[in-house]
Amino acid sequence: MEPAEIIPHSGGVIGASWLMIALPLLGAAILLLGGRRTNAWGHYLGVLMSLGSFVVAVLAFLQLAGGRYSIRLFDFIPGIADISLLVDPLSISFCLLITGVGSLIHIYSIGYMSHDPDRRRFFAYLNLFVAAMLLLVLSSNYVGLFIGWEGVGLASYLLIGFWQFKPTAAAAAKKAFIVNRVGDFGLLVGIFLMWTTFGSLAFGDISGKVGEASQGTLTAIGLLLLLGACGKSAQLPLQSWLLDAMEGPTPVSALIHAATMVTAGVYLVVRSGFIFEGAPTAQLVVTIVGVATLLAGAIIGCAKDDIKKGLAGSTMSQIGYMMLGAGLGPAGYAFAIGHLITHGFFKANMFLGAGSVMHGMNDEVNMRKYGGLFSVMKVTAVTFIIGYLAIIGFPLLSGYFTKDGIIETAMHHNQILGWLAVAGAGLTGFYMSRMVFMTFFGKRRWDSEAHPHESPAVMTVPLIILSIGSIFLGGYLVLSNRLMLFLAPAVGRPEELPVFHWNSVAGLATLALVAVGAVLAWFKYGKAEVPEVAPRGSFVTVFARRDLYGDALNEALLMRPGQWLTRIAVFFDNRGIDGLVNGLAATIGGSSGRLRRLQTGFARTYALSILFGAAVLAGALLLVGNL
Amino acid sequence: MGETITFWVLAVVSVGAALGMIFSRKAVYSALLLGGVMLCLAVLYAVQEAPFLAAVQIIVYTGAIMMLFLFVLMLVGVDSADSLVETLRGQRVWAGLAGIGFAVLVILAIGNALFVPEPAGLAAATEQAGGNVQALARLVFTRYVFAFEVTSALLITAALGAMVLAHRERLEPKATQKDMARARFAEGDPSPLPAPGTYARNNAIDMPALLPDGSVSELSVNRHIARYDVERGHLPDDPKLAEALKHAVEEEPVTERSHRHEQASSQETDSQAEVTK
Amino acid sequence: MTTEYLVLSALLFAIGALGVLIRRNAIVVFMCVELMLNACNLAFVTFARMHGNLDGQIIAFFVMVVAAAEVVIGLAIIVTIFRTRRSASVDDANLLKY
Amino acid sequence: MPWLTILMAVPVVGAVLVALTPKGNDKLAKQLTLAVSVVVLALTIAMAVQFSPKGDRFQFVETYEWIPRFGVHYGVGVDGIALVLIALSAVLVPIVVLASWHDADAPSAKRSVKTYFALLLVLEAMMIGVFAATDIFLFYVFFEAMLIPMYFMIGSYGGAQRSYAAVKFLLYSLFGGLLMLVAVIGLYVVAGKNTFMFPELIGAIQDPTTQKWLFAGFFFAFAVKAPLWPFHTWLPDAAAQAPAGAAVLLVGVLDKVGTYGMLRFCLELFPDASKFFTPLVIVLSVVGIIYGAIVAIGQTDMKRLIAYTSISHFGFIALGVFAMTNDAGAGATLYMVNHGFSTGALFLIAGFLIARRGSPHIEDYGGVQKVTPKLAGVFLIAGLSGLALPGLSSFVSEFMVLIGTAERYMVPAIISASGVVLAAIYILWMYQRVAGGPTAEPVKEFKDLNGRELWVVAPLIALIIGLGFYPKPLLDVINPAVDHTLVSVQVEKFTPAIAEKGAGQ
Repeated sequence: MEPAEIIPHSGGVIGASWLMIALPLLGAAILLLGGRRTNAWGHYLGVLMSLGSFVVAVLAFLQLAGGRYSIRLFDFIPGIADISLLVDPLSISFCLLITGVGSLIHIYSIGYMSHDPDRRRFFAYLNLFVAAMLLLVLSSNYVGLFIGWEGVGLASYLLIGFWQFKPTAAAAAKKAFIVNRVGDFGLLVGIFLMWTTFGSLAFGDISGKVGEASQGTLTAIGLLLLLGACGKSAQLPLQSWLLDAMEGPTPVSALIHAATMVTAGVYLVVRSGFIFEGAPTAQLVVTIVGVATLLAGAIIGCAKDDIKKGLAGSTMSQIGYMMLGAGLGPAGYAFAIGHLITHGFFKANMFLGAGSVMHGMNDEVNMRKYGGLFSVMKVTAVTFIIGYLAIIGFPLLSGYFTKDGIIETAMHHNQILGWLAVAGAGLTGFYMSRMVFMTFFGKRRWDSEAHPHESPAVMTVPLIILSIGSIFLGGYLVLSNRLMLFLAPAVGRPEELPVFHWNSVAGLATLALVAVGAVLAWFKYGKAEVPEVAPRGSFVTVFARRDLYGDALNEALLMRPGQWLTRIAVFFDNRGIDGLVNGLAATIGGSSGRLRRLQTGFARTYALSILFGAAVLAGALLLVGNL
Repeated sequence: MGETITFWVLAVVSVGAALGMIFSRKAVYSALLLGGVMLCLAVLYAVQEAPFLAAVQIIVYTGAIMMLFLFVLMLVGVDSADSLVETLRGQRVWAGLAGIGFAVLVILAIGNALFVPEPAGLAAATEQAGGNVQALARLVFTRYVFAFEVTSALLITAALGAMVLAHRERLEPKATQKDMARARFAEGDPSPLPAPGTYARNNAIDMPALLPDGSVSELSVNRHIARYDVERGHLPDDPKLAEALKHAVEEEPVTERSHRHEQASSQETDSQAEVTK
Repeated sequence: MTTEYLVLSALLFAIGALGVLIRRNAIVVFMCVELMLNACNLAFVTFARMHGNLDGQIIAFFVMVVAAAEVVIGLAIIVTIFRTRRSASVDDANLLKY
Repeated sequence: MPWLTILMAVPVVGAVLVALTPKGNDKLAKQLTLAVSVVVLALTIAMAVQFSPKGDRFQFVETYEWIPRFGVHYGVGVDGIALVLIALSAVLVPIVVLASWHDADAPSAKRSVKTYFALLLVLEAMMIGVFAATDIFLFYVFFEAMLIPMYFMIGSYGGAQRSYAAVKFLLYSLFGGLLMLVAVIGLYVVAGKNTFMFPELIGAIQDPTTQKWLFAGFFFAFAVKAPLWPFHTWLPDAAAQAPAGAAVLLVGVLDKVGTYGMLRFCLELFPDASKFFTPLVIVLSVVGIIYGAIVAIGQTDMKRLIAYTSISHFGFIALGVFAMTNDAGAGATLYMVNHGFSTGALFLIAGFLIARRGSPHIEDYGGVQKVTPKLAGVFLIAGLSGLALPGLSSFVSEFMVLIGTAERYMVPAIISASGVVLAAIYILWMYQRVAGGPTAEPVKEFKDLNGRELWVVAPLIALIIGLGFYPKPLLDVINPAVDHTLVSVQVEKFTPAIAEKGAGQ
């Protein structure tokens, strides 16, 4: 079924949906410009603005009823693009996720950042992020999307580097931005190609004309968009920034680097479905990238002792699943988006849980220094375990439905991809169990000065809400294809609606593998003693611990040659071009220095040359006269 | 016919004088030979219907300018003969080449030019005004009046310039008679120089004086006369006197009096220098 | 007839120029310059006669005036230099170089 | 009302008054300069309001004979392109005056304080004149005369290497300018219309060979001025040695004369030659974009780094001019304005940092963000504008240039687009080293922005953000002018690969 037509719209809540962007933007502006005066109440304003956006999003969702509406705001670049919004089921799903989870994380941050002198600035950046992310998903053309795309990149940069005084944080922020820019380059060139091909950058216009474009062009555009998506969503080969990004405060990791921003790549691929559907090659590459990343992320997750980095690896892996789903066409879109939403809940849940643990453990992140925390922080532990069960696909919890949907669809599409995805699920079972056992169970391996305690209610309440979502949301969205039908006007749907089977081969295999993984983890990290210092480990462990040598590869292939290139260029500029110019000047100066020796100071020598000149002139006159 | 003879005679004389001028060692000879050339040219002007210019040539050039030259020669020193050894490498050869080349080329050019066989003559031009001087005057005060006025400015400027250039700035106040007397007594020899021939055995001006104690005063002999005597061997028989004369010649450059004065002033400057230190 | 005058003028001019080049005594050099000016004057006078036009004589007259002014200044300069450097050689005044 | 003449006369009169202020009363001179520059700004705004984009091409035209013998006129008038550049100058000068309040007080300065400010006003008059001139000879006169005040500003108030930098700047520019003079005279002679008025000379040269030679003369001058790779080496020296305010005007406005000249004179007077040389210019521009960015990454001196980023940006502008599409041309013009604001802000803020630390070397800083959050914040915003972050003004222009270039030349557009990655590296690495990490000992004594400095950066930041989201007012003025230019050049309009017929379906 084809997507529905887009209808210009101006009234009602939908017409006022720009408020969703404007409110947090206003909040950010007030907090940044207001300075210290707003220190006292700045965080409340931030939460309020985010909640306001959420309310608008809910109202718009209620009014939407499966329609697609465009709202023109103002002319941006005459002739090329305007700033206008597209409110449709796809964008509104994202809006709800962003503002909903975002608001919870805002609330959580009040507690988490309470001791930071710069809390106001933190909330300003969070608000800025929410505004940019909403612009990204709401924009009705690629230019607006790109503005939001870079806006979230900026917010991510600011928040990863929130503690600029930590050199690692400053470096991680820069790295994130630069790696993202590589992806942005792809997106930008993709936009150029779309402009020269279709003469428009609006989703509606392009999807209308896509049938006339050649498949080669569409494949090129698709691959370029995929490059952009890889950058933002930390997919191979642009994954290396995400693990470093954990330098940021934990709520940031939860909101930006787990629930929302990193899923923008999935959004882009789904939103540009009309391009990918015309380019099977590009689609295939999307699925391959997805599968490769889901495995890579899972492997990295298995070896990390830093709880946040472990979760980051898991995020990579889960986004790999979404990417895989997004590459499977209309059948996969709904599951990809569904997994995206449920992942937003349970991963945010777990990140905030990790933050809560760190909050109680003096910001210790090494899981080898945890152990036996269950009894000390019960709420955190229970909510974290609910998130854990959701992500490994424990039957009837959220992840079970959405991830299984993706695996099933992949299996239909291509057996190899399907089985690799199943293997990834098994790995998930292992590393997530490892995390839970190392953190909450086993012996207490705390540092002497650690006094773990439960976090305040302002932090635990969001955890509880998120964990409720982690339990029920998946089933609600997937059973009876609710999400698929809801999204259909925006992204289309397969002719034949999928039916959920609990006893399919893939599903059972997944469950079995997950169980094996969990049991293995129990034997290694639950039952056995966990050494406080990480053992050297096998080659594979080291490989995983080093992020599959991603950084080393980047350094060897890009950074070092880049440094050399820079040095050569600077040398060339100073010695080559400038040397040429200065050399020319020196040559002229030198020869003038020698030439001026002709000026001996003897008047008679000068007189001689004058007379010679006169003689030559006389001769010349004679010659001319004779001619 | 008369003109031709005049021309050839004067031409030969003037070229000869000019060559003599540039090759004579002594500047005074050069000046006199130049004067000769100018006189020849004056005559040639007269021959060529330019009586006014001939007069001006004699009055201004030979009369005024040449006199200035001679004055300056006297100031600078007549006796300093110019060494004719060339110091700049190749200057003479190249100068000769260039000079001859130039002359040949210009003469060739003149020979090449097409001139009317017979000069037009100035009769027509002067007749109307009633004479050469009147005709020139008419031109000077009509067509060339501006240039003429500018010339006057030039002359005034030149006169002023010469004054400024020749003027020597006085660095210290002019010595009064009192100062001079004081300086003389400060030197410790207030008496005038002894006159030649005092206590002499004969009254010749070239005999050194004898001081009351019987010693010979070298100061009493004019060094030019002494030199004359030494060069010609007219030395007195008394070896003591002869020795004094020779001595006077050897100490030629400065007279005793100026020598003394210089010493005094140098001491003065030394003490000044010490003060400033 | 006039051609001979012009040739004489050229010869005198060349001799003057030669003198400027080979003599070192500034006063003699200056005299040679005067000789060159005189040679020019002769040419002017000759041209005046040749063309039946008094302008040549006027120019010669002006040349004389300028020469007079020039001599005054030139000699004053020579005297000034001599006063400070005790030399009238043009080769000694060679500080303005390089 | 002779708007443009008044605009030029006011700063000149102001300069005379400033020069006549009593010695020792520097404050009066500064206040007077500020007042004059604000008056000029007000007048410019008043003029801009009356400009109608849909009206005649050149407006506020004044033409008087200057040297009738050669058909030289005092001819001034503005179209949209010139108008926005004049506005840029008028906005930047008061900001620069305020920013360089203490620049000329330094004991190393060779000339008096009031001279500096008088020179600044003279420079303003010339900047307005050079953009307003519609007579090519008059343009040339302003083009060269602008060098004089700038030469003295660098040479008398600059850093340690100022003499070298000032002479290098002067020689480069003069050399280019003289070649242009030859071409100007050549144009006059070959056109044979006995006039230097630009509108009358459009299309006067038809012979392709002549066009190429004259184009080369003009283009070389503009390429040096802009500066385009490889004629750029004077810029880092001059910009690094100039006092911050002068550097802003140098890079922000003076160099724009080069790209402005390409757009106005090279393209319209010699359309065929322009098309002939387009591949060469595009290669130079693309090389400049990448090369400038790479060399910028390797710099250790903040001002030099910013200067190299400008070389990269000028590559974008030249690319936009010679892509000869409406989008790229308008983008390039907008880029000229935006670059003035963003690089101006960067230079000024770098100047504030240097004034506090006394060193332009990046390694002497560290942890500035912790001590002076406002200063670091504006530094970051200006830097982000330099890397063309969407939502800030440079993005719009860079995007338009690239998309306009892509309309005709896809490969150069793609290569140039990789400049966005390099831009992120040079700006953020500099910011990381200056603002991030542990606070360096001398940095701990830094004071945050004071009132004067806030007044300097606030308008720039406001303009950067405002134009980043709503560039339409400027584009509405620029677009007709660029369209007009391209009509003279006779290039085909861009049509997408899939024609419009699909739009309705």
